[in-house]
Amino acid sequence: MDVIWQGLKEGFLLIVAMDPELVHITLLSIQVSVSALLLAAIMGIPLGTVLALKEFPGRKTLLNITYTFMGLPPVLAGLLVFLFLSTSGPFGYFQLMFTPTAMIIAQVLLGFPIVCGLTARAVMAQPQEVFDTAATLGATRRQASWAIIRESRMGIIAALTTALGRLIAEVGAVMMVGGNIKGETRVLTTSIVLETRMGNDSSALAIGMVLLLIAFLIMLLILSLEKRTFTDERRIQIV
Amino acid sequence: MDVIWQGLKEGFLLIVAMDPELVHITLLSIQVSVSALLLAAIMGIPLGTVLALKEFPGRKTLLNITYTFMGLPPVLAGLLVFLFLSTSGPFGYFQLMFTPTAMIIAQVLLGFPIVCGLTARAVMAQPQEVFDTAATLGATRRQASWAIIRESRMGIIAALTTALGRLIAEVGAVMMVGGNIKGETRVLTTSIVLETRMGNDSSALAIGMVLLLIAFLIMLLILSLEKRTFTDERRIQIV
Amino acid sequence: MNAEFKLFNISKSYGQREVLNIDNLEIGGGRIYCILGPNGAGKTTLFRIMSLLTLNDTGKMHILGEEVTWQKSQVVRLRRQMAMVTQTSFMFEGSVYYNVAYGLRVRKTAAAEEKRIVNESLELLGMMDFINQQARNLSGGERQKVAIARALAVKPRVLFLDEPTSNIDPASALDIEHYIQYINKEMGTTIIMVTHNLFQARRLSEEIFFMWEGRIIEKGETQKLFDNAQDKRTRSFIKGEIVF
Amino acid sequence: MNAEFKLFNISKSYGQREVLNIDNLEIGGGRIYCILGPNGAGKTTLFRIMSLLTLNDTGKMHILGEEVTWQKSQVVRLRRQMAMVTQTSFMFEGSVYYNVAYGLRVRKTAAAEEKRIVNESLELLGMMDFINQQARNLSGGERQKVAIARALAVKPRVLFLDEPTSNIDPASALDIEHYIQYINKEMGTTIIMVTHNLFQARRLSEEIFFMWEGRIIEKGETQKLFDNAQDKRTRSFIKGEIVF
Amino acid sequence: GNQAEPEKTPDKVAEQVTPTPDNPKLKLATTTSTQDSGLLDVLKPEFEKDTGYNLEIIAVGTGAAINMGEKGDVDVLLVHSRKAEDEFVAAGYGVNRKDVMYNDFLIVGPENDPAGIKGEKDIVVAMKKIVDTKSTFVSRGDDSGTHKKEKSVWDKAGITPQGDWYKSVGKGMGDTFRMANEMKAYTLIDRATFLALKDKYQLVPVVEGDASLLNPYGVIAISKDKYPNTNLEGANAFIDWMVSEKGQKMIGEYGVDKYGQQLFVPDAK
Ligand SMILES: Nc1ncnc2c1ncn2[C@@H]1O[C@H](COP(=O)(O)OP(=O)(O)OP(=O)(O)O)[C@@H](O)[C@H]1O
Ligand SMILES: Nc1ncnc2c1ncn2[C@@H]1O[C@H](COP(=O)(O)OP(=O)(O)OP(=O)(O)O)[C@@H](O)[C@H]1O
Ligand SMILES: [Mg+2]
Ligand SMILES: [Mg+2]
Repeated sequence: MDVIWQGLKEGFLLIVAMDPELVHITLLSIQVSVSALLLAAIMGIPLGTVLALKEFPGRKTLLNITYTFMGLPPVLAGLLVFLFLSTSGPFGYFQLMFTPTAMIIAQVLLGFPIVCGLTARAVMAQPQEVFDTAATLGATRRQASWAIIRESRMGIIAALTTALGRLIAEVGAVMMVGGNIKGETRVLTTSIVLETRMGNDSSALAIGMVLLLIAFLIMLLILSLEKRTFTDERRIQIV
Repeated sequence: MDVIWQGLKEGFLLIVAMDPELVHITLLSIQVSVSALLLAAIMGIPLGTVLALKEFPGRKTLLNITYTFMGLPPVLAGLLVFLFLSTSGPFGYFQLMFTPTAMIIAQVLLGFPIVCGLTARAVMAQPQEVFDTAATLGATRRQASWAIIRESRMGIIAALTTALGRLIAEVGAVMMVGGNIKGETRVLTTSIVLETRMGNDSSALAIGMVLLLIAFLIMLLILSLEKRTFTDERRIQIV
Repeated sequence: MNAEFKLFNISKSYGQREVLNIDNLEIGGGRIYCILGPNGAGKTTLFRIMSLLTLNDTGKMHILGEEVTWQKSQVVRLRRQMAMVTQTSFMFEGSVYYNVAYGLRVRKTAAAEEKRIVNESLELLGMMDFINQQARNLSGGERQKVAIARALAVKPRVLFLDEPTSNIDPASALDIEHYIQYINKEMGTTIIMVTHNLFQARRLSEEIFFMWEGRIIEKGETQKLFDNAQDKRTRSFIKGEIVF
Repeated sequence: MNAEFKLFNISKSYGQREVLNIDNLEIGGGRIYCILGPNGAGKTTLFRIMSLLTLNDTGKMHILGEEVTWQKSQVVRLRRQMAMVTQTSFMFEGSVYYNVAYGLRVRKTAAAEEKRIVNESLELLGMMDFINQQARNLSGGERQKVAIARALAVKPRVLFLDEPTSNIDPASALDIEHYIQYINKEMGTTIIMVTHNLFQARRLSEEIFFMWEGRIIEKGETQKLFDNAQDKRTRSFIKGEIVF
Repeated sequence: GNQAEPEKTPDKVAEQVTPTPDNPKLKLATTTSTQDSGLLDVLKPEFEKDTGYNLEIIAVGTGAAINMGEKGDVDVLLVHSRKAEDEFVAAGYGVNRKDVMYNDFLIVGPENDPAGIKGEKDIVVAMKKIVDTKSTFVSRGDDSGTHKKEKSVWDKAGITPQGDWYKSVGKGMGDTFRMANEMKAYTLIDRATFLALKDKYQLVPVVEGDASLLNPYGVIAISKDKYPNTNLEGANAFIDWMVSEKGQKMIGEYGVDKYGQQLFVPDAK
C-alpha cells in the first residue's frame, strides 16, 4: 500500500513542480482527446439526431451498429487507422503515422459511436410535443430538429462527458498509431503504460492522478455548458 | 488494404470453424465483461439514482467525481487492483491475481462510474410529475424512486450499452490483472494485442471481428430488455 | 377541534416571489370544498403543500390529526390517506391498467383484489375499453378520466382534485360530478377541489375558499359566498360567472 | 371554391382502431369555427392532420388553396400560415420570452421587431410580469396564456385552438374570447377551435362541426345547431349544456 | 573515464558544426528492452548532437517492429531476432544490416528456488528440472526475440512445454517479469531488462552463462527500393553511428556506474 501513498505524494509533487516534460505530455493529451471529442461531436450529434428522427430503411440496423461500435476495442481502432495511414496503406502519401493527427483520427473512431449513439437515445427520449410545438410555430424540419437537440442538452452533455472519459483514458489506439514517441506523441496514458512496464508503479499512479485531474477539469468545462443554458438546476426532486 | 480483406476472411473462417481455443477465449470475454456489467449495474443504478434524487451536502461534488472516473484509464484501474490483490497487497491472502475474478473486479471499477453517472443523468432528466404522481398515489420514497427508475429505462439501457462497450473493448485492466495467460485469462482484447505485437495484423482483425460480433449480440440482448417493457417503439417522430 | 387540515402561517416563495401565504386555514373534513381564484393565485401550490408534495418555507400544519413533522414514516402514513388528481394528469409509461393499479401495488394489495378494484374504477369512468392501451396515447379527456380512476382506486380519506374536468366533455363531467358527490356522501371522503368552472363549484361544494395572490381572502358556505361576497375582488371574480 | 380546408375521405387508424374518418369536410375560412364532441371523438387528431402534424392514412386534402402533397417545402409554407395552441400547452425549456419568440426566430424576424411583438403578445395576455421566468415553472393557466401569446405572435392566417381556456380563470377567459373575436374580425384570421364549454362555443363560433367516434355527424350555423340539432346524439350532447 | 579525454576535443568541434541533414526526421522501431533498460535515452542525445538527426523511438515487440519495417512506417530497426532479421533482409525490405551488440539471457526465479537449479550451468539440465518439479514458468509467448530464444532452449532440451505450470502470457519483458515475480515463477529474461528492473522485484538469477543464452542485436535500414520515401541516409547515419567507435564505447559503458556491470556488450565488426 506504501506504493499508493508514494504515488499520491509523487503525483502531488509532479503537479506542483510543473515539470516541463509532464506539461508537454499533458498538453498533448488534452489536445488529442479534446480535438477528437470536438470532431466526434461535430459529426456525432447531427448524425445521432438523424438516426433518432428520420424514418428510413435500415435505421434500426444502423442504430444497432452504432451501439455495437461503442464496443470497438481501442487496439482494433488503432490497427485499422494504422493500416490506412501506413506508408504502404491508401493514405500513406500523407505521412501521418506516428503524429498527433493519426492519434486524433483513431480517437475520433472511438468517440464517434459514443456521441452518436447516446445523442440518438437522448433525442428519441424527448416527448412528441417538442416537435409538435416547433412545427405549429412554423419551424422547418431542420429548425424543429434543432429545437429537439436543444431540449436534449442534458443527454447530449452526458454523451460528451462519456466520450471524453473514454478518449482521455484510452491507450490502445494512441499507442498504436502514435507510437509513444518521447517529446512527440507521448501522452499521459502511454506514459502510464511505460512506467508500469518499467515497474515504476508510484510514477504510474502519479501520472494517473494528473490525468484524472485533467479529466475533472475538462468535465467541469463541459458541464458548465449546461449551466450556461439552464438558469437554475432543473432536476426531479423527491420529498 | 489486402490485410483488411485477409482479416475479414480469416475472421469469417474463425467464426465458422469454431476453433476451441477461440471459443474458450470468447466465452471468457463474455463471462468477465457481462459479470462486471451486472455488478456495475447492481451498484451503479441504485447509487446513480440516489445521487440524482437525494439532497445531501457534497452531492454535486460526488456527481462530478463520478463523471471524472468515467475517464479512469484502464491501465490505472488495473494497476490499482494489482496493488490491492498482489501477494504483498492487503488482499493478497485470497490469491486472486491472474484470475478471472481479478479481471472482473478491475472491470467493475471501470464500468461502475459509467453506469452510475449516466443513470444519474437519466434520472435527473425525468419530469417532476413522475415523483408527484407516485407520491400522491401513496408510494414511499423508495417506491417512488423505483417508479422514476422505471421511467428512466431508456437512459439506463443507454448506460448499460455504453458500459458494456467500454468493458468488452477494454484491454489495459484485464491485461494487467489477468495476465493474458493462455488458456486461463486470455480474452479477446488481450489476444488482439498479442497478435498485433507479433505483427499478425490479419489475425488481430479477425479476432476483432469476433469481438464486435459478440458485442452486437449482447447489445441486442440489452436492447430487448427495453422492447420487452415498451410494447411499441415510443420515440419522438418528425413529419 | 377535529379538523382534517389546520394550517398556520404557511408560506412558500420561489426566488424573491412569495406565491403562498396562508395565515390560518382550517378544513373540517367530510364535505366538498372548493378553492377558487385566478390563475397563479397559488391554488396548486397550496394543494402540493397540503398533500406533502412540497415543503413549506414557514409555518405549521396539522393534517389528519397529526402535527406534520416531515418524518419519513409520517409522510407515507399521511400520504396513503390522501390522493390527488393533478392538473396535468401525468401518466406513467405503461398501460391504463398499470396506471390505475399503481396505488394499489404500492400498498401491496392482493392481485385479485387489485384487478377487481381497477376494473371497478375504470368502469365507473367509462374507460374499460382502454384498459390495455398505452396511457400516454390517450386523448386529453381520456387521460383525465384515468387520472380520476387512479385516485379513486386507492379509496382515500381525502381526495384532492385540481381542475379535474377541465378537458372533459359536458356529459362525462356531469357523471363525474355525481360520482364525486356519491363518494363524499356515501363513503365520507373529504373532497377538496380547484375549479375555474363556477357553476361546478356552486353545484358541488359546500364550502369555498377564495384565493388571491397567495392568500385566502375570503371563505364561507358556498351559497352565502356566491350570494353575498364581502371582498370586492371575490365579487368581481364571481361576476366572471357569466363567462360560462 | 375558395375554402381554406377541404378534406375528402381522410382517415386515421391506430393499430386496429380507426379514430378518424372524415368523408367530406369543407371549412370556408374567415369565421370562427367550433369543433364539438365527446372525449376521444377525434377532435385533436383532426387538428393534427389539418395542421400537417400527422400523416393521414387515406384521402386527400386541399389546404389554403394547395393540394397537400406533403412535399417538404409545401409543408413548411403551409405551416407558416397556421398556428396552434395544443391541448397540453407544451413549453420549451427556457424563458417565457424564448417561448414566445420561437415562432418569430424560425421566421428570421429582426431582433427589434421580435422584441416588440413578444412584448405586445404577452401584454395582451397579461403575462408581461413573467417574461423572464422559466416557462416550465408557470402555473397551468399561466402556461396556457403563454401558449396563446406564442401562437398569436406569428400572426397566422389560420389559428387552431385546442381547448385554449380549459385551465384559465373566468375573467381571463372572457378577455381571451374578446381577443379571439378581435383578431377574427379585424385581421381576418380564421379561427378553428375545440372546446367543451358549450357556452363558449355558442358565444364565439359562427359555424359548428359536431364529431362522434371519428366522424363529423352534424355541421351548421351555430345558432341553428344549438336550437335545432338534427342528430339525436348532437341533441343529447348539447343538453349537457346544463352542466355548465 | 580517462580514455575518453582525447576524444573530447574532436567531439566539441563536431558539436559546433552539427550537420543539418536534408531530412532530419528519423524513425527507429526497436524492442522494448532497449528502451526499458534506458540505453536509448543515453544514446539518443549524443547521436542527435553528432549527426543532426532527430531520432523518434517507437518501442514495440520485435515482431511488431519488423512488421512496421515491412510496411515502410519506420526508417531503421534495432532488434534481436537473427532469423527474422535475415528473412527481412532476404525479402528485400532491409539493407545494410549490421551487428551492434549483444547481451545475454538468464533464468530468474524465486529466492527459495523450488526447482533446485540455482547455480546450474547447463541450461538443458535446468529446464528439465523445472519440468520435473512442475515449477511455474512464465513464457512471454509473443514470438518476440526473447520468446524465440526460449523456444530454442526447450527444443534443445527436447521438451514441449505444456501444463498448468507453464504460463504463456503474451506480454513484453517488463510486464512478464512483473508477472513472474508476482507468481514466484521462473522466467527467461535478457540481462539489460533484468538489471534495470531487478531492484523493483524479488526474483534472483538462477541460471546464467550458458553459451546458448547469448542475445545479439542488429540494426537494419529500410530499403529505398521498397519505400522511396524512407530516410535511408538517416538510417545509414544511425547504423554508422551505432557501430562507430563512439557509439560502441557508449554501449559498452552504459549501466556500469548504475548497475555495477555492463548491460550490453558491443560487438560491431
Ligand atoms: N417552481 C416554481 N418556480 C417559480 N415560480 C413558480 C413555481 N411554481 C409555481 N410558481 C408560481 O407560483 C404561482 C402560483 O402557482 P400555482 O400553480 O399555485 O397557481 P394556481 O393558482 O394553481 O394557478 P392556475 O389556476 O393557473 O393553475 C404562479 O404564478 C407560478 O408562476
Ligand atoms: N398514438 C395513439 N395511439 C393509439 N390511440 C390513439 C393515439 N392517439 C390518439 N388515440 C386515440 O384516438 C382517439 C381520438 O383521440 P383525440 O385526441 O383526437 O380525441 P379528442 O377528440 O381530442 O378527445 P379529448 O376531448 O379527450 O381531447 C382517442 O380515443 C385516443 O385514445
Ligand atoms: Mg393550478
Ligand atoms: Mg383533444
